[in-house]
Amino acid sequence: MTGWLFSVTAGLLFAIGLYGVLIRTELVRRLLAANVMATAVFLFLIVVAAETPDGPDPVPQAMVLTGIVIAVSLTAFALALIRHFRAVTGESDPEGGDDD
Amino acid sequence: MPVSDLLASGFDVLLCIGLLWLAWQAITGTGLFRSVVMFMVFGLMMAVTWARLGSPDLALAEAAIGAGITGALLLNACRAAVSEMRSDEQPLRDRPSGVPKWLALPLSLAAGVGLAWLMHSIPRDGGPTPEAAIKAAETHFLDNPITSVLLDFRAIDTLLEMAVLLLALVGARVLLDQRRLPALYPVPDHPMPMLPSLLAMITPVLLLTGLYLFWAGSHAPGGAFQAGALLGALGVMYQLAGRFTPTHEPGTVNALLITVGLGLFSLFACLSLLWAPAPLSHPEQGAYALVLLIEFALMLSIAATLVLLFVGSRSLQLRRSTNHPGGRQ
Amino acid sequence: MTELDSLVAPTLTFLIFAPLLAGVVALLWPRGLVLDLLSISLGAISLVLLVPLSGTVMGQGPLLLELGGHELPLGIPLYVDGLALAMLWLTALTGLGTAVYASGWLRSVSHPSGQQYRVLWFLLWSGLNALFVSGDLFNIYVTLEITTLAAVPLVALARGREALSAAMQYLYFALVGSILFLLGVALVYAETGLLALPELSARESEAAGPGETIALLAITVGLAMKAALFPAHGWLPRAHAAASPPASALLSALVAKAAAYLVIRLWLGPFEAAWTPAVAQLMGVVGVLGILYGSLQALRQHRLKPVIAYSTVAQLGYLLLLIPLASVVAWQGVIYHALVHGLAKAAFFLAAGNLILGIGHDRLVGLAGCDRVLSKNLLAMAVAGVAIAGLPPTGGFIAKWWMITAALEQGQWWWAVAIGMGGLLAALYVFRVVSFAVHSPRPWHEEPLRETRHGLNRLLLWPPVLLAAAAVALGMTGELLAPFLAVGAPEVSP
Amino acid sequence: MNTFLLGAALFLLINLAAGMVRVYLGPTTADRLLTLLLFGTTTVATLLLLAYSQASAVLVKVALLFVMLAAIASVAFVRFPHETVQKTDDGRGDHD
Amino acid sequence: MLTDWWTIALVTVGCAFFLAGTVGLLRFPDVHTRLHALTKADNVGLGLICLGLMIHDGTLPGILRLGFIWILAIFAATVSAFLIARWHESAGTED
Repeated sequence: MTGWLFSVTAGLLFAIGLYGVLIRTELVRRLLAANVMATAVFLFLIVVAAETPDGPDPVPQAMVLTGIVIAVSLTAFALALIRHFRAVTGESDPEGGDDD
Repeated sequence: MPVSDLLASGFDVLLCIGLLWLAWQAITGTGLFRSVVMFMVFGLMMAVTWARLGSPDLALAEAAIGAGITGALLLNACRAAVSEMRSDEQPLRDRPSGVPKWLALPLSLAAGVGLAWLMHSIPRDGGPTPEAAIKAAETHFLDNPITSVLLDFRAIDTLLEMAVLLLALVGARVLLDQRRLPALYPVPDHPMPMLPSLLAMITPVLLLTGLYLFWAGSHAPGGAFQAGALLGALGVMYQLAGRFTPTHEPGTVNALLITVGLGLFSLFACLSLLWAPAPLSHPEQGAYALVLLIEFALMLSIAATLVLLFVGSRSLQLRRSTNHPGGRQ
Repeated sequence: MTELDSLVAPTLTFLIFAPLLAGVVALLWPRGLVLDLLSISLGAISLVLLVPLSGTVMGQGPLLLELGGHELPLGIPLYVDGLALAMLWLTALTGLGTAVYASGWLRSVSHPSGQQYRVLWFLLWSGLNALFVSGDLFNIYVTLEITTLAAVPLVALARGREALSAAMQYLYFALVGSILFLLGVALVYAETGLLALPELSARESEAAGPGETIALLAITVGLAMKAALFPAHGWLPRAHAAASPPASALLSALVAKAAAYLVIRLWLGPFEAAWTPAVAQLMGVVGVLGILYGSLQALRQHRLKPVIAYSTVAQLGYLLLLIPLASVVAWQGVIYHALVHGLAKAAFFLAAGNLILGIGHDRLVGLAGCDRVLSKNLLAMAVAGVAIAGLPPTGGFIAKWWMITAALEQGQWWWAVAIGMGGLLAALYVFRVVSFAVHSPRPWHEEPLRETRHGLNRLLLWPPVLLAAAAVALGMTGELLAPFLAVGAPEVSP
Repeated sequence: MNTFLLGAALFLLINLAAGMVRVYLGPTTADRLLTLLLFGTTTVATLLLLAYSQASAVLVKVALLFVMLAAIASVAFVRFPHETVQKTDDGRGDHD
Repeated sequence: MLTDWWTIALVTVGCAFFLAGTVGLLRFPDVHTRLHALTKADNVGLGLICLGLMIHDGTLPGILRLGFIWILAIFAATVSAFLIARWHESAGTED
């Protein structure tokens, strides 16, 4: 099984996501980066599940399934907030707020 | 047979390179629209990866939720990002973020390489939980081990996760109460060509597959989440074809649909004290029927919540058909 | 599984699932009055149920209830010890007070999303209760997501540009925080094959592998972002200041504390073997830096709510001091501090909300003359401030006293100095706020203070007063409650 | 036989990678939409081949799901007004 | 053994059609020709692969499933191709 390949990919995906979260200020793009980071952790969990001795371990798979649903909930709410934030302020990044 | 192993690892190498390239393009690509396309393809590739790593349940879920619903939501964001942009604003320029590039790149690279080494070096020797889970899954009244973990061994995770999904919708409603934004997909004045026929063809197929996935969930890959997401995708299709009219009056059917999953599951948790010392325990007889009932409720709630999150309105009314133009907005 | 007496399972089931069902009812039947009565009655019932639960915990030591009847390590355990019990009491008391306040506030302000507020509160309440009693790492992740996804809309509930911008910033911090927490959970599961906290703590503590150490680092950074502990606190002042009074009270007293509670719960329980005393000292330093930074910032603000928000950042720093000082007395001191701070901070925010309703804006200058008109509110705010500063006779003093004795017992006197400094700075910024109201005469350009149009009805007035009184009452019952808090304290050789 | 099927799956994946180039280069947005069609059919074919080479029949169901979702995605794209795409594509000219 | 040969032959030709589709996608000058290459080649390719797998599978439900996937893919591809072409066309007229 090329488990080592997928776990290395998981690590690098996490790095790409982290890089995206750090440097991008455009809100939707940062959300994509966060999703990539989450997917990287899920990939690692599934590699662990696949390589468990005697059979795929159902617990990480259940965790990742729960994680996917939570990720889609957070993404949906974040996109709604981005849309309203942009409609109200016309900007595309929150730090622009005026700290009086 | 070394050749098949060679091909298999060749397949995996190409898959991983594709994943990394797609992720990089989605994040550092210039156009937002292009990034969204890249991210959707990344979701598709992840579904193939889950299939390749021997977890078909996740391949189904990723395809339906990850690529389907998330993709549609992101397209919505793209469309909203521009259609509500005031004329004076320039295209989505990216202002430099607080963290300078020369710091972010080495930092995340180091984190990535470190994690990659760590993830690779952790010995895969299972542990008490995997052994117990694999052993218990064989004797469990649900044949699908993942569904048995989701709905029995770790039932509270699934229950609270439904609360998270509901909270996303309530949060979106808080925003809606403040400011009613124009509907993203106004009912088309002229009926779209060929779309009604595609809809007529796809609806029975999607409904059938959704119900099949739900039914199969207890003994084969599938389950409430995949079925719910698939029905959600069908709802998205109806909204795109203009068959739904979003309204802002509170609809009782909509409210029932989005809360039935969490309500039934919590009720079960409380009532389970009648036949067991600890909550969330299944009764000896009738457990299978109970699980099916709960899964059906979860499926309805997930589908309804995902569609309402996509449409971005408080409730929906199904319109007979699109041929009478100028439907009620 | 020790035979639990018959009342523990129903109580824990009620605490977690009753608010969920109430949330469903709130969505199906959006009648304001009914929902307020429901939330107040649920609050009262949970207080009543907590009494026998405390008795059982006191009698039988930490309780372990395996959900669904599945033994560990497969099932998810609920674990209740002194720390979890204190947090449950805090959630019930603050929740009840804020629910009463919110029912009055939503009507006086006639807020358009009254129904959404109540649904968010019910689900947040259930998430918090589940988080405090959960004994499973991944389950804690799910409950953390519930608190986040309930807290961000609570901030966005206060309409306007600043609230949306603060909510946006809060969401991104929380999003990255929860992914780091999930990474930690994944690494722990990969290395140990365990998720249940009791099982993780019970392992004989041989040196933890690299995975577990990195997992602890990832979890700690993730929780620091969610609890706005010092280096990652940027979002909290903006979010808690922008939120409406009942929401800020919940956020400061409960939501931020939940993540900080998890830092202690995980450091002193399952990850015992993953850190050395040197690292503990470092965590203590981070805590002290948080205290000093938060207090100094609070002194510089010239609007009322940011002062209270920065005070939260400061007071959360105290919880980290438990890591270097992990003795039983320190454990009691920190839990007591968390309890008193929660009650006092909620009282502070609610009283501030009343004052802002009276004045119309929240600039400190506008407070002048409040002592004559909104005197009861000002008194409640002052008493709450005193409790936060930790001056006798309030509970805060007892908490600081225990912490200082713990520090001196273990010869780490520098923490005692830091705690004293923290208390002093807290007293400074509280008295600064009060002085605005008491000494300076009302400037001519401010329109004369008046009770709000329909006067502060009793629903708005009594909760802050009662919560502040509770914080003071805790000053008397220190010795009585000490044994309750000590249940399940880690016996760490000094 | 399974090896052959796996080889065919690998070949299709290489095809897919080549298709991705079009996404990268694709001057007009319609070209990028094309890739969805490409990915739709090619991924379905890859999954079918995988199903029979890995002898896990459930992948056929995943392929069935893909076919439907590809249709939905392209309809979602098509409801897009043009200025949305130009402005989000950092202003580059949309016509080759 | 005969069926195996049929499967291998059909799948190979199917892959060849996919290759043709991809080459068409990369080489053809404008959207419409690419669209044509893509949908026609890919669908025939998919059809042949399904046919090959049908023979390999041999069980009735398996055959029905594969046939169903193929029909649905064709239907979805035609509608999508038509909509994309029309959308691209209207892009030309609008601005």
